[in-house]
Amino acid sequence: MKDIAQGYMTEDGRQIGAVLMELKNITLKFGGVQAITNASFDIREGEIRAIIGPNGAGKSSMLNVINGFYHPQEGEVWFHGKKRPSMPPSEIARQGIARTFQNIALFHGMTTVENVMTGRQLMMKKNFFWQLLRVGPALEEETVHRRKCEEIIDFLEIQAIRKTPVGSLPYGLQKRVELARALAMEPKLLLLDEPMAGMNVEEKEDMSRFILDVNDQYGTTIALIEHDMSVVMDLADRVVVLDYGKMLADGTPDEVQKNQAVIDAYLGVEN
Amino acid sequence: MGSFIYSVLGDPFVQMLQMPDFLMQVVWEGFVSGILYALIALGFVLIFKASGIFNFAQGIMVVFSGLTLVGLHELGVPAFLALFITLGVMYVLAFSVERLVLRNLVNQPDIILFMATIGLTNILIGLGQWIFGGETKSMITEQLWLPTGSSVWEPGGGLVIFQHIDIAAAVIAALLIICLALFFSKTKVGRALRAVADDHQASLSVGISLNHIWVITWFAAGIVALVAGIMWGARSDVSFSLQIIALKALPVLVLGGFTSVPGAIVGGLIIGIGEKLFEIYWGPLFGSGIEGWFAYVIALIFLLFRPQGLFGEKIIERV
Amino acid sequence: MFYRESGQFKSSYKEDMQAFPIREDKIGIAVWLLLAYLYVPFFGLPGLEYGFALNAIMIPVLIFTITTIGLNILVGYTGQISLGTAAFMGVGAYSCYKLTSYFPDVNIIILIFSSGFFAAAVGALFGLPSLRIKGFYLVVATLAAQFFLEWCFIRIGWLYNFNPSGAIEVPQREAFGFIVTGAAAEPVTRYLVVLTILIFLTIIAGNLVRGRIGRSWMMIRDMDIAAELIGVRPLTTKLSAFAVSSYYCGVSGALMVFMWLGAAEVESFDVNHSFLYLFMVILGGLGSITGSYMGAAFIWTFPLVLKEIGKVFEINPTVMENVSLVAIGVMIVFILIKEPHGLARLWQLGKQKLRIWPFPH
Amino acid sequence: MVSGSETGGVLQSVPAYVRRNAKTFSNAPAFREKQFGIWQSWTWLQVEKYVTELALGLLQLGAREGDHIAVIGRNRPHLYWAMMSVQMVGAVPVPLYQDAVAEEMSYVLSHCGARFVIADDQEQVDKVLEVQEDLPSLDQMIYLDARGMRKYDHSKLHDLEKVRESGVEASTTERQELETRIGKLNFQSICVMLYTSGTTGKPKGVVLSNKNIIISSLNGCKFDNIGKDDEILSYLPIAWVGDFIFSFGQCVVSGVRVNCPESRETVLSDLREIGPSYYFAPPRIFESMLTSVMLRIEDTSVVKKWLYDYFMAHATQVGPLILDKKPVGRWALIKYKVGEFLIYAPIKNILGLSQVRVGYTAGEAIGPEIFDFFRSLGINLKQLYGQTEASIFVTVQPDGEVRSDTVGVPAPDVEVRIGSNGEVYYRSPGAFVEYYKNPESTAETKDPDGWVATGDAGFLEPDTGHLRIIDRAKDVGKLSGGSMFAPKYVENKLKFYPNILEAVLFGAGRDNCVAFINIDLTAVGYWAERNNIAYSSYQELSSNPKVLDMVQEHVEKVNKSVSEDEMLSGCQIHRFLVLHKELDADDGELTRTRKVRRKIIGEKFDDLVTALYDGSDSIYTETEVTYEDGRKGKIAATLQIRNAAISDGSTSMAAE
Repeated sequence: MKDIAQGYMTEDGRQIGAVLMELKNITLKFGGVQAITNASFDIREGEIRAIIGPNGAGKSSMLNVINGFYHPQEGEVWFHGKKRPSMPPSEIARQGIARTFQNIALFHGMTTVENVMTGRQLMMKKNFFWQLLRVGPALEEETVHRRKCEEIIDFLEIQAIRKTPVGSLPYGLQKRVELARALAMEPKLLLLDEPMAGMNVEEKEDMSRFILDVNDQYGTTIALIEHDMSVVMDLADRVVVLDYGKMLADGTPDEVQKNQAVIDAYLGVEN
Repeated sequence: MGSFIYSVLGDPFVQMLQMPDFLMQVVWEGFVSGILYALIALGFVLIFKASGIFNFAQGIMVVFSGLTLVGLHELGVPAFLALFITLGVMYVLAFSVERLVLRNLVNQPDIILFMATIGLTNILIGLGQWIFGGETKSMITEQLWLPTGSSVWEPGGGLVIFQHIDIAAAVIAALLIICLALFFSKTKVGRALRAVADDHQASLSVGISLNHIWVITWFAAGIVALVAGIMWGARSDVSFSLQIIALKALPVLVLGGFTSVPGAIVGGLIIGIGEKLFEIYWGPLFGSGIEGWFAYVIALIFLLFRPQGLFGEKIIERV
Repeated sequence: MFYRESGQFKSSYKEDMQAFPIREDKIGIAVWLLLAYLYVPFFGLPGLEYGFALNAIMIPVLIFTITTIGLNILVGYTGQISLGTAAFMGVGAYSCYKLTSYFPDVNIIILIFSSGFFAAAVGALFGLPSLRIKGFYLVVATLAAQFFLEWCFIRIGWLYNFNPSGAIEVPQREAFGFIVTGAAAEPVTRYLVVLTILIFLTIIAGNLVRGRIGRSWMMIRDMDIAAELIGVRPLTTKLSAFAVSSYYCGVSGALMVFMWLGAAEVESFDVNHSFLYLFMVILGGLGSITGSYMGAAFIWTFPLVLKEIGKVFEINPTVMENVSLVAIGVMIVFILIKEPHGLARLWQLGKQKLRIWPFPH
Repeated sequence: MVSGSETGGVLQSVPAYVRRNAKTFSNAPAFREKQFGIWQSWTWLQVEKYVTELALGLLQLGAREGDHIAVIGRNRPHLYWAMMSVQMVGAVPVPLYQDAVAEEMSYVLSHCGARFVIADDQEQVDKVLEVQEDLPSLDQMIYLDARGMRKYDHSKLHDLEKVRESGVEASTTERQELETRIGKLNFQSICVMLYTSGTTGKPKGVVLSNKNIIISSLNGCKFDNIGKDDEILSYLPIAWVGDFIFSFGQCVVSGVRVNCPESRETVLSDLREIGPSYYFAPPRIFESMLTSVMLRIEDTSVVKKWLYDYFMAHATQVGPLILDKKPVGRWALIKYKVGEFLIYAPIKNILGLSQVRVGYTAGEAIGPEIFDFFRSLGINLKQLYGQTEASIFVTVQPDGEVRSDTVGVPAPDVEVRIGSNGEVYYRSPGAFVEYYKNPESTAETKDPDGWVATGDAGFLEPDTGHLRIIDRAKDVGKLSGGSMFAPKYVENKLKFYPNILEAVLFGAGRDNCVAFINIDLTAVGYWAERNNIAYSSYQELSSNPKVLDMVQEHVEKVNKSVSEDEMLSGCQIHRFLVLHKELDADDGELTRTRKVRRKIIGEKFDDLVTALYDGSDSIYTETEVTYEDGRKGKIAATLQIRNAAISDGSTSMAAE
């Protein structure tokens, strides 16, 4: 595995920077169940990092550790070169970690644009009294952020459903809205939990394109869980393979694909 | 200041020690009402276990059943026939609730179902007052061969009075609980019901339709309500204010956990005895009438430290 | 049918984010306002005796609308159940009573608005558990508030100035040179005061729910976990909901006593009233301000209507009361089954139909 | 100062007009585009500034006078402005169809030898890059939407915004240069080059001068008094002459406000939001509008359905009259007003046509019932007949003389005459300069004294002077009897029936006409459902006797109407059959633009043609077809041949 201490250059010529997040010997238990066992890997600035593995490999749990929804019994999470103390998820979100969910978690009482607006909550600062008057600064703020959201809506090509209640949208679009919401947070680290689960081929292609564009346009660091090997292989710069909560391999797609353990545990299963 | 601390932390206990018989009396009173709270709470638990519905109407069901019984008797129906008919009424109630409400609300968020039961409460209040009138009635204790009068126990010169009806209440409640326990563990339906409580798919494998199970549980809850109604009616009398008192089953549940039968009982006793003691010994400090809220405040404080209740299991949230 | 939206395009976000972006709706609102300010004060309600129309219908309905909006913020927008509404109203009423006795010369309107803050504080306090506990457990917490406060209203004589009757009696007070409270206050004055306060509070509520705060409430309601992972702090959000909600209840409580009842005891704030207000919210429509108006109006007038019908057919009024109890119960269940979003949604659908008239979709 | 010398209040170049507008309309909104959820708008001052800056930018990139600069993309203000800038630097804008595939683009780009390409977004840029090798003359590329372009090699690729910014820093000498170039522009200088999507052969580059565009635009505006208070939605391809005149020419000369939709998906809702006062659409769009109305009315409630039927019936009677300000009874008028409130206005509102003052349709013949539907709603929908070579206007329908079967009277300053062979010729200020690099075609089409052949056959109605188009001139033949054979004319009449998708008429050199029919699967399928006729395939449905009866009915109606003017009465259909397969571009039976290739079809199905003529009443046939996935297969069928009743024109006339 090539040395990438100082970051590296991808085939398509993107410069991958220093370590953004590092997970050290993470172990997570639910009661007796061992969800993750002593897993360690890092995520670098600007890269697309994939976590793959068969069902129940602990992928989602890993994501939940990263965004602080689960607190691992052992191990440390380092973010921006600092050890991260255990804190509520809301605080971790405030540090610039956004995510999407495997089974969509949109706010069903709201329209697309409102859902995207929720991603801006943290950046809205105007206090209660401005809010209740909804004039001057508060309204200014609202419009400024609305504009930002509209840019994302435009970016993800969901203008046509701007004012549709998300509940009534087809699955593929809901996924896209969720991505939009996450982007609205302007995250430093974007976590995607099976972004293409249950999509047809075209939808998958679109989604891949969007993920690449996001990474390209906003330089967002992306960590994604995916089932579909092929997708991961063209998307990801580096891949971590989990199986039954243990790490099987970590490296570039090709390295991983060649790795025997992976072939046995995962590819073997798939084909 | 010091005196206050004393009056809170010292004096009450001194009193208890000075008059142990009175203390025993108080505890006993509390124990009985505790049992009754437990009974009502049991009704909640049954339904919550089976259908995950928080049946706000349980309280009014107590009143309603009691009223029906007395009302029928006033119409000249012999006591036990009335009792029987009332059971029938409770079944009809259970049945129609399932048909008209539950069925149409499957897969709705809990809060919706909860509010539906509040609506149901309104309906029952209305019907009850409509049919039997709003005024309070006295329970037909003798006619049901329930004991009256009281016996006195004089431990070491002290004096503790046991109302026979209270004893009966305790006994019957105990019996009922045992019956239910047997029903759950021994009968097919009972087992199915437990299965449902665990997960709804399982129930299908047991081969009993959910709807059927709901009817049964609501009916069971109805019976429990009826018993509670009779007992309570016999101790005080049957009136709609009971419904408010019946709400105390909620704090009981909070203590016991929504899904645990033993929890309901223990919780009931804690609340029952606790609030009596507090009322008698600490009440004067606050001015009496504490019973009204004591239970809730206890529950509230308790909640902050153990949200899932004494016997409830911890909830693991998933994304 | 009436809508002519073609050509109404928005060239700024401000326009796009208005409460009523469509011209026809603006007109509609204007008409309602005109009726409320120019027709009712002079003619009351068509076919009803003037005093009755104001005292028995308009004033209470407007006051309860404030309550309903408040409760809706909590239940409909934030998804937190509360059965303590009446008690929070009580807090408003009693604190307003105390304030008037301490500051007899201060404009009563100001006092009414300030009394809301006491309610807000109490509400937030009893909202605290909502951080740890959800759903039904919260019901218990709010019931605790309900009963504890009821007890306070009885036991703490200071609250009603040790009035032997245990009731609070509204003194005569003036605002802007008009007698607005007490026996001498004209119904029309009280009506106009209440109406204006209601509209003011409606606008504020509308602003809140459309803005950042409202969104955070709805986020908690729709999917609290996701909300938290987006960085919404559950505690502050829920507490703000409780506070705002209780503020509205407080103000409406004060209004209820000062602008309508004239005197009140604990009975006016008991748990059954809490249910009543919850019904108003449910029937009107969870999470809708328009719905709050409809819910309050409907639940309040329905029994009156039944009573009138009863008179016509010479039915014993108590029977009619029970009938209305049952009927309302049935309606609640029916609404929950058929249209969980209540009358507001029906209104919405009707409006939609008009917008796409003559087409069905 | 305003460049381009004045001639009778008419300026001589587009840039001159842009500057005039900046002066006279200054802060009036000139362009709008729905973007980021709201309608962004730009005043004429802003536009003039932007255009000038961009022009300077292009200058610095080395744009030379006479260069061809291709503009590719959907309707966006910035692209229209880019064309203005291009004109400022004395170069010629060449708008291209955005959905053209790379090969088609490569032909056009190499044919006009474009040095610059201004493209909308990544998609377009990619297409051009794909064929870069074949484009030696291509020098610089500019894109408007930066999204996804970051990784591209920017040595010869620029962000439009950057180009404009560079223009801001332009030196005084460059500014001088620009002014002189603008100064040189006059009526004779080239305004634009538009490629015609020729039905046959390669597209031709139609060169149009400032005079062509400006005079035609001015005349068009004068004709319908279109002005700066009018709104238009620009959603048709920018490469199409119609869009260039309406959204560019008329915008520039009279300040018509141009509104650009947000995206392809949102065109309809954007149309509704803007509510244009000046609307242009090809027949198929009106057709689809009508269909959507019909379908939705079908599932509406009884009451509404009844109201609709009742008032639409009334509208079809008096609507057009009222529109033409012809007298109608007071009662009828009141009734129409009620209908206006209950039905017409709501429908117009939903379609987004409430404000339409002038609406045009052109390109192909429009079905009378479609046409009448919109007019009876009170929408002033009119037809015009035109072509790229004429800067669109040849004939237009003046208010009050609107009919579905003519294309109106010659437009202002346009002379029209009918050639000996029935072909339509015109001479007008809009008549094009030449076909680029194609003198012989130019010569063929345009004679020395400026008469241009349209390639269409038609005739001027003696009494009204209205022009009626019959068919493509080259398709017009003679029956053996010597009477005129105009297949398209008859086919169109047939196709006006929703049930008939395509029709192919034969008869050139024969003694009478026969036809192939394609039924419209959706329409007929719907009909079949309602009359519960079961069918598993197109073939089965098309051979169903009930269907044949229905088609026969249509055919005979058409025969009747054809018989009504003696010139064409020979074209009545004596025998017809319903084809067992849908005519398909993949099988080469249609052009990509769905025009029938009569000759090819005739050869392919000659067995059927002979059967139609030899009087046999059924015929067995096998045909090779190509499926979506490219596989080939055979389908066999026995087709029924029907005889259609022929009506005798004179009597039918008398009968009326």
